[in-house]
Amino acid sequence: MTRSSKIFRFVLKRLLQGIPIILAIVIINFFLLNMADGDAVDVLAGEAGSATPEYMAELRAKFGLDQPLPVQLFVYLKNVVVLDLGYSFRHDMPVSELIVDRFWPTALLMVSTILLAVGFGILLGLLAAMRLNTWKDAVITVFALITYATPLFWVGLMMIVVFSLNLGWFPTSGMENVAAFYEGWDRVKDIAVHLVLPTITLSLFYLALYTRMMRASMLEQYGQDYVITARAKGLTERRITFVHVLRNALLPVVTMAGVQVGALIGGSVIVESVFAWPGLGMLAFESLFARDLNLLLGIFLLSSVLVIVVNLIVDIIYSLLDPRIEVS
Amino acid sequence: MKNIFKGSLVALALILSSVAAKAQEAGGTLAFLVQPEPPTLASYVSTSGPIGLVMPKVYEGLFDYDNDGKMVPMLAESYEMSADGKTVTFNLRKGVRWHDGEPFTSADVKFTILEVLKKVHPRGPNSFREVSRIDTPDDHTAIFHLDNPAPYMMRSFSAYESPMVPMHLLEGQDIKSAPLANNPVGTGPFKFVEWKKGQYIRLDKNEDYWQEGLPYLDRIVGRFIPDASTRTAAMENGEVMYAAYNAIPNIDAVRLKERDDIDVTTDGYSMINPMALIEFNTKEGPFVDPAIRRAISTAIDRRFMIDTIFFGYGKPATSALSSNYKATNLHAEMPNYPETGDVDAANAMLDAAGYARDGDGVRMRAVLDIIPYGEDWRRAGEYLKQAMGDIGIEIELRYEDVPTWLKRVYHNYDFEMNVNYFYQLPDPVLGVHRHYGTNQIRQGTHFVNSSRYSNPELDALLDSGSKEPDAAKRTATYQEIQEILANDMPVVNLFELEFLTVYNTELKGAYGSAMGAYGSFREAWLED
Amino acid sequence: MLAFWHRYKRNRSAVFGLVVIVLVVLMAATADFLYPFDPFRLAGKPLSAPGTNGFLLGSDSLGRDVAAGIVHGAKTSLLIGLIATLVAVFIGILFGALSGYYGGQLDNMLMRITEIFQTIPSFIFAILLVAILKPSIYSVVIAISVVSWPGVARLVRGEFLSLKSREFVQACHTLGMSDLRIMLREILPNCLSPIIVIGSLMVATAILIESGLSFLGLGDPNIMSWGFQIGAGRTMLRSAWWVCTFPGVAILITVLAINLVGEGLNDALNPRLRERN
Amino acid sequence: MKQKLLNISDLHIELPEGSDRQYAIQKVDLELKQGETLCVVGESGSGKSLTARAIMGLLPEPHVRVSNGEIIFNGEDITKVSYERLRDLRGSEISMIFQEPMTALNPVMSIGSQIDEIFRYHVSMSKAERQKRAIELLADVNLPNPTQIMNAYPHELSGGQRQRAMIAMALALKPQILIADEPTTALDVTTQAQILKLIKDMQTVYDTGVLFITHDFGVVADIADRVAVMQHGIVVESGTVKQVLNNPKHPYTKALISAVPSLTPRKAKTISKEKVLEVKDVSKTFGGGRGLFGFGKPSRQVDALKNVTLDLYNGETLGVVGESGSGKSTLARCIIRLMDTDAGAITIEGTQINLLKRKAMRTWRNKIQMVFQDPFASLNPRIRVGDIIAQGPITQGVAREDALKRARELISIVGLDDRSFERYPHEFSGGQRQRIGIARSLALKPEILIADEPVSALDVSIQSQILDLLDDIREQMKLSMIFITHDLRVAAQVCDRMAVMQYGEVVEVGKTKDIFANPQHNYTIDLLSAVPGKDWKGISPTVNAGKSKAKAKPKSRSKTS
Repeated sequence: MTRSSKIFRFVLKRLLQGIPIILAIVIINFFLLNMADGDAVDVLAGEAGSATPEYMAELRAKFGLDQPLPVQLFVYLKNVVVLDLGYSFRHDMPVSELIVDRFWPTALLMVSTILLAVGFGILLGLLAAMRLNTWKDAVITVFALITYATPLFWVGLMMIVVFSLNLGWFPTSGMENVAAFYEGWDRVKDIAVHLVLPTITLSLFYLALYTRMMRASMLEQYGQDYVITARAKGLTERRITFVHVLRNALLPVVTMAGVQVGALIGGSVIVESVFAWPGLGMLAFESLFARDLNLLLGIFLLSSVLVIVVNLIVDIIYSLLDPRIEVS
Repeated sequence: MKNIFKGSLVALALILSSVAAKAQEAGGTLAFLVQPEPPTLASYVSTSGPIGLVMPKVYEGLFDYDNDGKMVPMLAESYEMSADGKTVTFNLRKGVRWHDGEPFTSADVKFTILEVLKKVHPRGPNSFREVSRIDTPDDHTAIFHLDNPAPYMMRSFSAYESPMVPMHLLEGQDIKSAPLANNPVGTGPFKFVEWKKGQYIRLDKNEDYWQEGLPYLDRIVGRFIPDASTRTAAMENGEVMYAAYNAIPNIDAVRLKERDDIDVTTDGYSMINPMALIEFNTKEGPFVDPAIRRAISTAIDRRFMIDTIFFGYGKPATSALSSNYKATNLHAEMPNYPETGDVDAANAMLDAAGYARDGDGVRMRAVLDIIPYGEDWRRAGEYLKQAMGDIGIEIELRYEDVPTWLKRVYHNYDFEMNVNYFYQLPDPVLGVHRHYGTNQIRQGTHFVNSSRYSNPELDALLDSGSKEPDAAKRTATYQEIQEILANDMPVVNLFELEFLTVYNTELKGAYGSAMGAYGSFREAWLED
Repeated sequence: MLAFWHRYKRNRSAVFGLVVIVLVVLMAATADFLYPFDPFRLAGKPLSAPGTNGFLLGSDSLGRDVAAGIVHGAKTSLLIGLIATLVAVFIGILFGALSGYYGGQLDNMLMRITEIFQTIPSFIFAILLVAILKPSIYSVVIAISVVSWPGVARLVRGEFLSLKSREFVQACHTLGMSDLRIMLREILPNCLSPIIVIGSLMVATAILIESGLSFLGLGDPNIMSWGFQIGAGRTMLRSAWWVCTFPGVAILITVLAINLVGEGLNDALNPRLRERN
Repeated sequence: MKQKLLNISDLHIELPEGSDRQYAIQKVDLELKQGETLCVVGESGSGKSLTARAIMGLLPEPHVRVSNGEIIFNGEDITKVSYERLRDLRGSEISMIFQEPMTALNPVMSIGSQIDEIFRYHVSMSKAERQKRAIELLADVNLPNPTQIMNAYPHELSGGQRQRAMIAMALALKPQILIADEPTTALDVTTQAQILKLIKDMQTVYDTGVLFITHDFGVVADIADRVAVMQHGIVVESGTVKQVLNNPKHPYTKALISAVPSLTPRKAKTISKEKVLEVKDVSKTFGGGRGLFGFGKPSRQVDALKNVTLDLYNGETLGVVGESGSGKSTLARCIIRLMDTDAGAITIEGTQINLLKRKAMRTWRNKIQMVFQDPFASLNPRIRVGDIIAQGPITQGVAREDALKRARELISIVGLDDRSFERYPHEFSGGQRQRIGIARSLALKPEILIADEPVSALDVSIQSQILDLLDDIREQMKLSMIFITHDLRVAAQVCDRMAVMQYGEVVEVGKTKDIFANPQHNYTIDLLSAVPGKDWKGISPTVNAGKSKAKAKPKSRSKTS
């Protein structure tokens, strides 16, 4: 079997194995949401101002909320099988459209955050490990801890105050300049500018994790026998650090990055809220309080798929980094 | 009465045309805050606040109302009312077209009132309940036939309350789920372009607007920013220029007011008349006895709540009705509403009623539900907990999400007391009766008589209040109503909210309507 | 124990962290003595700046004493962190131990369940749980535990997997010891160090999650906590910075200290890294 | 006259404050000439490895550092040269190989690139040249298929191959000195013999001076020209190999040498005819199942035991000898029911215990007990020694006081201080811990004792004490014992009979004396001939391994389908 077909089979297998997990997540959340008091119709009617019980009953029938739970679940799952995520009660449009619309901002924020957090985390961890027990190490360690321990919304707001209001470098919020409606490259640039503050805010939180992990991982690898071998071979410390130790030290960090993706989707709620970033987290938050069952289940479904896919990618990257691990 | 209305209409039309003739600066995009993001854009199905911020720019009503409450002709140029008040003839504006090019006719009016508003609008069935038939002798005349006189109906023709919708896009469909909801086609100064969920709604100038030269703005964008502090920052940064309905928290509004480029107004809410209040469960639980409810009303320092929670914006309630009804002589000050609270009197009332304190100084324990519409109400709940603690009522606060709370209060009646606020609207029939009438005990319907207070004497008074055409008699009726309510207190009114509109001073011409932010913005323009 | 302390105190920042935590705990323990009144009491002029009107750290919009809130809130925040962690660690040990010890189908099943909980976006899931269970200190604790245990389960499983093949465990089998006894008495004590380390860090995370939930308005409205103070003060950060900055700093310092202690414990309990720290 | 390469004089290495002693090594004088092999011998903690590292400048500074003395290499004092110069020397003039080639090689780099680095950092050669040279090197160290091995990763090679690759790397630039730090300790005895030969061969080719660190006097006897014996950081004796091995002066050296078990089998006891344990046609297969969560591919199947048949007679010590992977430990674990057998019968007193359910097996635990290999891993670090020993009887239902009383007795029987009772395992040395392990296994008064490599983790002087102890106990308690070992010297000293295992099969069984004198199976012959130092402290001249070619059929080869 060639390597690529091996990877293909591995991917296929893992995706198949993800299906029961995703189903379980959908079912758990379905029942949890139905345990909650009130439904989408209550919210819609409450927002509309006033609605008669007859009207609400009519709405329930329209949404299928008058059916017994197992029937509702069955209908939902049946639709999911053909990739139909149903209709959002609240937004009055197909869930898949809504989710796809909000997926790209989420993906953008996620990818940029991970790149920044992992990149800087690795860099800082590396630096701290190389300058072990010096003031640089101490500063990096304390910096990482402080960014981790400071409440996210506070960091976000301070970012806005400093970089938007005082310095005027970045817009306060949103994803696009709504006065201009740029197109083409200007739009890309515009979105990039809007992306800066939320990305920095969110990655500061995760930065700590990667920094500490990278530092510990580097230290552990420095203590391995192969480092002594490398020294005994007369290699420079530079080569030992960047070629021998770094690659080995990256392995746990890569794993961690995969694990974090799930947390990131949910963890971005606060940042999305502060920066009015139109991501899935905020959508999930709103749909929860609107009891928009289909939409929320759709989001859980998509993010679970996302987590599984990202973990898969991480595993493949891992297998490329570590010859001991074979995908199969 | 008919003549007064007609005369003022002509005068206003003159003023309007002169305003329009003035050379304003045309062009530019106005970004304003829409908080929260609306669930849909079907303003003919939902009166949800954020829909009201957006849709009056797209749909129009027959009339608008200026800051003095006077009617301003919009899709109707004028109207005549018969002497018995049972026939109203509207003369519709000619040459108005929907955004898709179809002409606007009396058939649209008839369809909108009878098939849409009377059937699926939350308040329409009430506003137009007396309308039994509408005749359309020609395309530009609509004659409303009423079973009884309905003076309050004439206050309900704004674009927000009663938007005129295109018959040709709704007829024969299920109105609640018709695609028009999210692709609105109106007659208004702005056309709907796009709704980016989680980001903004974009409206572009209607080039074919019926009034020559309007609107001034090229574009209006309603932005959604979930976090209050960020909204303030966006305002400060000039990224948005207009924020109504307390989208900017009062504490920030007070601060921003000091800036040269930002101003704050309480205008534009006179048709809303919001009232903060506590609803009690009068059927079961600790608050069945009106004496306790009176004592609670007496103990509360309304001034403190206004000053600390809303930073001075608001008026202490002095009766069951808003003091804004003074304009129509319906409001009367009542006892048991001391402005700064009277704890001693309240304690005396409870002592007299026989509620003794136990060893911990507690007379009774209760759960206070809080309306889940933001931090201010949590603060209100926290204050009330302390205030009621002072008169020996130990409170546990309960803060649940919207659906849970709605279900608990209006469906299950599983509550003891509930902090809430109601829009009293321009007339008590529209906004106040729903709170007290026996016929308003409608399980499962939101924002009606959840106290389940039932008093035949009051029911009779409410009924005559809604039908009485004579102003003096109406005043007397409502005097009596307020006396009964001040004594029974099924609902303790706390204070009249004053919503704030924070705006950038570059934005001009957006403040002439009594509808305020629910107005059309057709005359709004930006100064460089 | 003494040797452990000796190793621990070599890490100066860990000692600093410990001192801070002891102070916070002391503060929480003496809250009723320092500020004998209800922290929700309207104690004076609203929005007094720190140091004015007799408020050490200022007062909030209703005139509540921020310092009193911090002192009383310490108790809540620490308790939430501690109890949520204990529950999560308990569930994690249960799953991880059974999984690692027995392996096979049981392991397969339990790890699938763990995977499910790791795949669900955790913060949203926590929000969902609190919303469904109604905001209260209990639901917050439950939500935090439910989203935190999978990490412990994986750790414990790994430890059990490696320890169960150790010779001393095999020796117990040859003595005819029961599985329960081997798990509880022989294996568990030997994986306590990593559990303590991960647990200490989870306390910090739990405090952060609590503040995040409170920020979104999902805290318990009847109990003073740092998260509550932040939630109540966040809209006035620009006008009255002290209302939510001080509780924020309290969280910062506590989380920081717990992390330092966690790292100190790690160094002291994990002799492999001892030499380099 | 060979040139003097290295001259170490008055070397002191200081340990960090708070250590149990101030100097790791002190007053060490050593010298090494071209083409010569100097063996530094000592037990663990003697400072021999640190000495080697000091020569490479590889001490974990600043905690551990050279505080006095000099290391002169070609006129240069290595302790004083600049870091740059030191780096120049490493790998090109002085190179080093280590005990565990698995961890000494970078797991994520291919063998080729790890060799390539040496060239890149020391000489300027084109890429193709470097490649060619590396392949040549791999061929030189007798690695099969060098081109393929260039692209292989360490985990894809066997232990012996890895060590060959390490040697190739170390000899890449024809260094003047090769430091070998226990390079064969982790290897099987046959592989060890090959690696030792390889080092010797390479040394002849390149005329390298080899500093060979080892604890094994057998190895010393085979390869050393000169020997230095270290104890507690001091060189207690040095001289030519003949002088030191055959005529040791220092009492420590004498003790060490006398502790090395002789290859001459001891006198066998008369063996009873009564079988206490019968193992018949036992098979065990590993793998074949799926990995965790069914994610992995079906793992490779390994036949760990193939139709093993053995009997244990009352009162005898049966040795089970073999290299790693031979299945000897699996056999032990199957007998004591730590593992389930796939087929066959293990019978004690007429009961087939390999079929008993866990609960039913519990009562049989009294009969059969085990002593484990690793004294550090076999005692729970969180439990007091007294409790560790008493655990068994308590589990079997003995009253706690009685069990503790018995534990105290056992502690004195195995030669430990009474105060040990309250202590934790980490307060003891390896030998003492092994005594505790023995006490634990005796607490149930077993009739059969399985000892799984009980001395292989111990220093040689401790080894002999533990072996003596086991012997005493066996006598005293009338035990029958299965003794698993890879070390033929040990087997010779303790076993009455022995079984030789290879690839899960018993290839030869017989009286120890007979097997040593006249091995039948080729593998046995190989094993015997690979024992290091057999010419020095070897088997009496009767043995001439390699001569007898007759291949004995393993007993009971009746293969079930």
